[in-house]
Amino acid sequence: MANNLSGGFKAYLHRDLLIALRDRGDLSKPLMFFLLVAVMVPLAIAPEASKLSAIAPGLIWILALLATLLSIERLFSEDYADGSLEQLLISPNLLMMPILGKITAHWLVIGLPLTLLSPVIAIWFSLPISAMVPMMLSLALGTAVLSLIGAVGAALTLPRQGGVLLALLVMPLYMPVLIFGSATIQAAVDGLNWLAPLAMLAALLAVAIVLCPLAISAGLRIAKNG
Amino acid sequence: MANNLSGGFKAYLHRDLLIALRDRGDLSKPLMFFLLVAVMVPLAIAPEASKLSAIAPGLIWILALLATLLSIERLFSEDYADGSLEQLLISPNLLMMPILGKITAHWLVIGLPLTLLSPVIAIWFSLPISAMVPMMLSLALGTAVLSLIGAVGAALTLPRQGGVLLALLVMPLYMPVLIFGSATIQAAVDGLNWLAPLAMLAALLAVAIVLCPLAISAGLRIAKNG
Amino acid sequence: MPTAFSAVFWHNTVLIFLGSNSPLTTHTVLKVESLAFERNDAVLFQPVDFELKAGEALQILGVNGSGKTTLFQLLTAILPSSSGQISYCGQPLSDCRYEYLSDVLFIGHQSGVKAALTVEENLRWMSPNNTSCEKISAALEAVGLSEYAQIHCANLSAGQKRRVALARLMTAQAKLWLLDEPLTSLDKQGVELVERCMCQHLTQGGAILFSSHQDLAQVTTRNYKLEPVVEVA
Amino acid sequence: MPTAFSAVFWHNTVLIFLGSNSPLTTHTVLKVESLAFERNDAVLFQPVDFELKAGEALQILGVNGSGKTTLFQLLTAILPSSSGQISYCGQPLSDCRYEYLSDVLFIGHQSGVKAALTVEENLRWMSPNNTSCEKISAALEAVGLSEYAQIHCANLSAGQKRRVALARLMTAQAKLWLLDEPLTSLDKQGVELVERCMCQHLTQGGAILFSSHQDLAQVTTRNYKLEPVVEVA
Amino acid sequence: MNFNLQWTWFHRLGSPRWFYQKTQRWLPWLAIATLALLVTGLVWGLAFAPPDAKQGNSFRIIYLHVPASVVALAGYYIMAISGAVGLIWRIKLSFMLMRSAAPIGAALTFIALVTGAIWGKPTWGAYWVWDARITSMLILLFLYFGVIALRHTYSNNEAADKAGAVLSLVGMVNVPIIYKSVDWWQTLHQPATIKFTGAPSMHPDMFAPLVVMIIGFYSFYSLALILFARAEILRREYRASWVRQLVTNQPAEK
Ligand code: HEM
Ligand SMILES: Nc1ncnc2c1ncn2[C@@H]1O[C@H](COP(=O)(O)OP(=O)(O)OP(=O)(O)O)[C@@H](O)[C@H]1O
Ligand SMILES: Nc1ncnc2c1ncn2[C@@H]1O[C@H](COP(=O)(O)OP(=O)(O)OP(=O)(O)O)[C@@H](O)[C@H]1O
Ligand SMILES: [Mg+2]
Ligand SMILES: [Mg+2]
Repeated sequence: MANNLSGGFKAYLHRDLLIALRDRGDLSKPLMFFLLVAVMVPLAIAPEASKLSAIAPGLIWILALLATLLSIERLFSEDYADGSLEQLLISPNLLMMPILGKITAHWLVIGLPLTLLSPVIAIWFSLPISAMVPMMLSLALGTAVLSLIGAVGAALTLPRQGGVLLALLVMPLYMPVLIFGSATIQAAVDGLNWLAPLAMLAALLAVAIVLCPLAISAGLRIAKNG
Repeated sequence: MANNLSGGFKAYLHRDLLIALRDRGDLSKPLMFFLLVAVMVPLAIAPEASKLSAIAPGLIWILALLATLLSIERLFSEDYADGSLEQLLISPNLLMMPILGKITAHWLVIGLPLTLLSPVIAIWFSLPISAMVPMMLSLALGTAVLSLIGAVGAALTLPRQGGVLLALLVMPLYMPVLIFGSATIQAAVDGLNWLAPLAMLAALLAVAIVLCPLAISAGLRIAKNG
Repeated sequence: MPTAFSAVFWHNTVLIFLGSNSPLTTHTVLKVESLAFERNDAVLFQPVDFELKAGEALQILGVNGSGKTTLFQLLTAILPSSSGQISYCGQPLSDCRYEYLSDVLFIGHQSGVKAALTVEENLRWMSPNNTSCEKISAALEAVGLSEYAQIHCANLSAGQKRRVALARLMTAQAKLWLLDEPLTSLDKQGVELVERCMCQHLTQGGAILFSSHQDLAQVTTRNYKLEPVVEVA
Repeated sequence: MPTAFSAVFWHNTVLIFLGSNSPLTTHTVLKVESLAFERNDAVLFQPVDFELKAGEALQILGVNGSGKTTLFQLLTAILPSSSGQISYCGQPLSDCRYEYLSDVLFIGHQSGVKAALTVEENLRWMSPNNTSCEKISAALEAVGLSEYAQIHCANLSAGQKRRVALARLMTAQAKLWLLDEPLTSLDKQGVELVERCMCQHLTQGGAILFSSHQDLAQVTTRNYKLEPVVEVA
Repeated sequence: MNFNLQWTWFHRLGSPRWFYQKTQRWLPWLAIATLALLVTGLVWGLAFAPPDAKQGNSFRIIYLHVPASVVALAGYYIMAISGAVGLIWRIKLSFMLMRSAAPIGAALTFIALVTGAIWGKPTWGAYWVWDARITSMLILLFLYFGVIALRHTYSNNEAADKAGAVLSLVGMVNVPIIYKSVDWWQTLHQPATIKFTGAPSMHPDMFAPLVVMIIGFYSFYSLALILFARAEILRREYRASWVRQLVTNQPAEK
């Protein structure tokens, strides 16, 4: 029984990864998006290196945020439409476990590749090499928080399938991640102590891992009754 | 018969507006998104007025682009899922007419409100008052082009329901709009002639109105066979 | 119930009379000649040949996956056929596409009901432009949804949603009905209702092509079975 | 056909024998007492009371919109009930939620089939963890999809999709089956197949609660009709 | 049962009918108090308080700005807590209070932003400055908007209530985090070119009317909340016999 209660994590992680890999492009898409927006920014804003590197820390974080937001919408909406959400809700596990499995899969498909890709953008925007490690650490932690918070919004907006409403709900909650995330990179660029904001991100992640699954399971049940 | 061939525009325009108005919040949501992202930028990037107003023209355009992108995804995907796309495809009209109706509805719900709201953001980012009129004109024309091009992407990605793939397809096509749009505002800020880039936007719109519906109707048929 | 039955019986009698004794009044509405469809170079069913006359209801039979839905999509030109010919009232489809489409009512597996609109708005939207309010509410009454007229379709049960789509049978002005499993999710009264509608349409000189896994013996004039392609090893 | 029929006949005979003559072996699996559900303060159906014993198949009847699907969602605790009590093997549901859920197999209107996965992956995913490969391919064989094992479910016909979901009947290890209109989109062989599965489950001491607008007289032990609430003006 | 006996007061408290009838009696008094406080505060503040040494008379907008800001912030907690009470004890009334609190809170936040911006022009020379407190106030406005927008997503009242409650609870956890992070963000960068010139140590003659105004705004808030909640009760309980009698003005049957 105990086994059963904690179960479902691996099963859902595996299934969602399989689905993401199935349309083979899926893994490369968030990366492409990340890169594309990164290309558009110098086009829209004057491309002087000094200007770009000044806004780079913030920009990288805004991009990460948008990539998460664009993709999190489908976390539950497909399951809702094809009926497999009902199966999730009646699985004899603690509801949190499958949910965390799905979120982990989302992070592996979106957050992790973004993190690994970020050095390219850093070079593009002439960020100093010394800022690479803090940048990647902050992205790894921060995108996980973004996935968790985004999933709350995705669950609550299920009956209408997100889009801009999801963005509206989730964006204000994303603020702290954005601030601490870009502060980490900025501090590293300025040669200040970047461990403090990074620790804040880690703290946010800890809080989110505990609280978000609760809100999500409540949200999913409510949405079925919507 | 002639009447029939050109028909469908009004019917679909009306229906889609009705659906958008149905959840009463829907009209305000894209605006909220626009405003929210505008809030996040100063949070992520240093909030000094001088820095902000330097990047403002480009930023406003990137925001408009993202708001369109987030919402265009649902232009056909819901119709596809509930079967009303089949009904659209077999309506005894020129396929373009219903399609243009749907796109016009999208622009009225997203592009137009964004245009009307943009002065708020301009004040936030301390843009000069003299740039207001060119900014609003460029947004009005440009968002229409964005809706048209976005609809092509939405049609082509139908069986897989967009998300990041849609962004990937559409972003490169958005480049010219972005460039001429932000150039219009920048020229107005710098006191240069902003009519030239604005005229380019108008030309883009004319081309898009002619070509995009063709691409969309082809795309929709292909998607049904996907 | 007895009324419904006698109505059906009477309609069918008229139908048989018209159909068999006065060939002049019944012209061929739809003619399909060796129609075939390939996906990824695999042929789906054996070439289809049939003729549908005014006043006839032809049932398409076939096991799950035999290609009934695909056939309907070929007939509405949603999918392009690989070979063969479809003609409407004697003209090939490509020559009279818009006339044909304005004479066709198609209800597929997914019924095209918009979840965000109310029942009434949906029916109005899916009916011809000039449909009067009385006709719409009569149709809703007939499918048993008059109480639900102002309810959003997202909040309907499966069968109620199907009934919204089927209310079109009463507002449409199409000669040719293409119905892909119209009876899905319907309860017994719903099935009877559809049968009644179909009979009436036939007596008015309409033609019906439909697929169903249930028998609609009272309505069906003929049936056509889709056969799988036998692979030659 | 004759084989299938005699099998069904035999099973039912055994069932009647077990059900009526040896009350000791059949215990109550599911007991529902004055269960009610409200949405926006409107009561949906008259309070539901029934008992389901091992070896019994109870058919829920009711017109479109009477609340059958809602009842299934109450019984799986997807929706919260407004009043009344559900108990499983004598215990209230709230006390044995996880035991109950691990004994239940629920197939709803939407079958939970993932379009992006292949038929085989879907079945594996929806079956218990320890299901052997042989069992999975036997189940696919039984529902007639062995040729489609590697096909993505997005490319299946409506009936084939339903068959993927129904293949779970052969791999699941649940005592209680809750089937909401299992026969939707199925052709005649499909319906027979489901009947056979259900009979077998009953003879093995399982219990079935299902809804359908079609008659499954060979399987159904009893039925329960959902009645609308009559408003007191 | 014993449990029930002990908790009857609690359930009575949660009964919309009880609330509707009780507040009927409070309403006039509350309205009078609100009006008296607001008029006193405004007249005192606008006409009699001494002008500010640096800002002259433009500072007088403080008598709208500060009360609106303070009550807008408190309003979020009132909304979230009534949502939580509704979720935990399944009390319909507290969901109704939550629903009513959202638009009022949003309106007050909006007033705070607008008065602040108007004040900003003479003091900072710009309508808007990216200051920590101002920014977090803007985010608060969006949190309110989220709760309002979510409600239209659900057709089922109960589901809409619960979803709104979950969202406002998530928001409640986040409000301090947002506030802290924004505050911190401000100190990390070099300070903005134009400084936020609040006057924490105020002359008592200026301060007293401010206190009156804050109390006045709180009582205005309560008044508005009760009125909104009463309208919500009528809308939601329209099937209940007591509401029908009330609306059709028939005498109660029993
Ligand atoms: C849109 C712009 C503004 C916003 C959003 C805003 C927001 C706020 C908020 C939320 C509070 C209450 C803080 C608390 O409860 O502790 C407050 C208080 C106050 N604000 Fe503003 N404010 C704005 C502009 C201004 C301006 C331009 C001034 C004057 C220069 C100003 C002066 C004050 C003062 C004096 C207080 C009370 C002192 C205190 O509690 O610390 N505000 N404001
Ligand atoms: N999400 C929802 N919100 C509000 N009302 C709903 C919702 N879903 C269903 N209903 C209503 O509840 C009633 C029962 O619906 P339900 O789906 O349980 O019926 P059913 O018996 O399964 O019907 P069918 O035979 O058509 O499947 C219907 O009147 C329907 O309008
Ligand atoms: N989009 C698609 N891509 C590839 N193959 C498809 C697609 N849609 C259907 N098929 C295949 O085409 C065949 C016919 O499907 P179709 O939906 O026409 O069957 P059907 O006769 O309507 O079956 P049912 O009775 O189940 O509705 C099936 O074998 C199916 O696997
Ligand atoms: Mg089919
Ligand atoms: Mg149902």
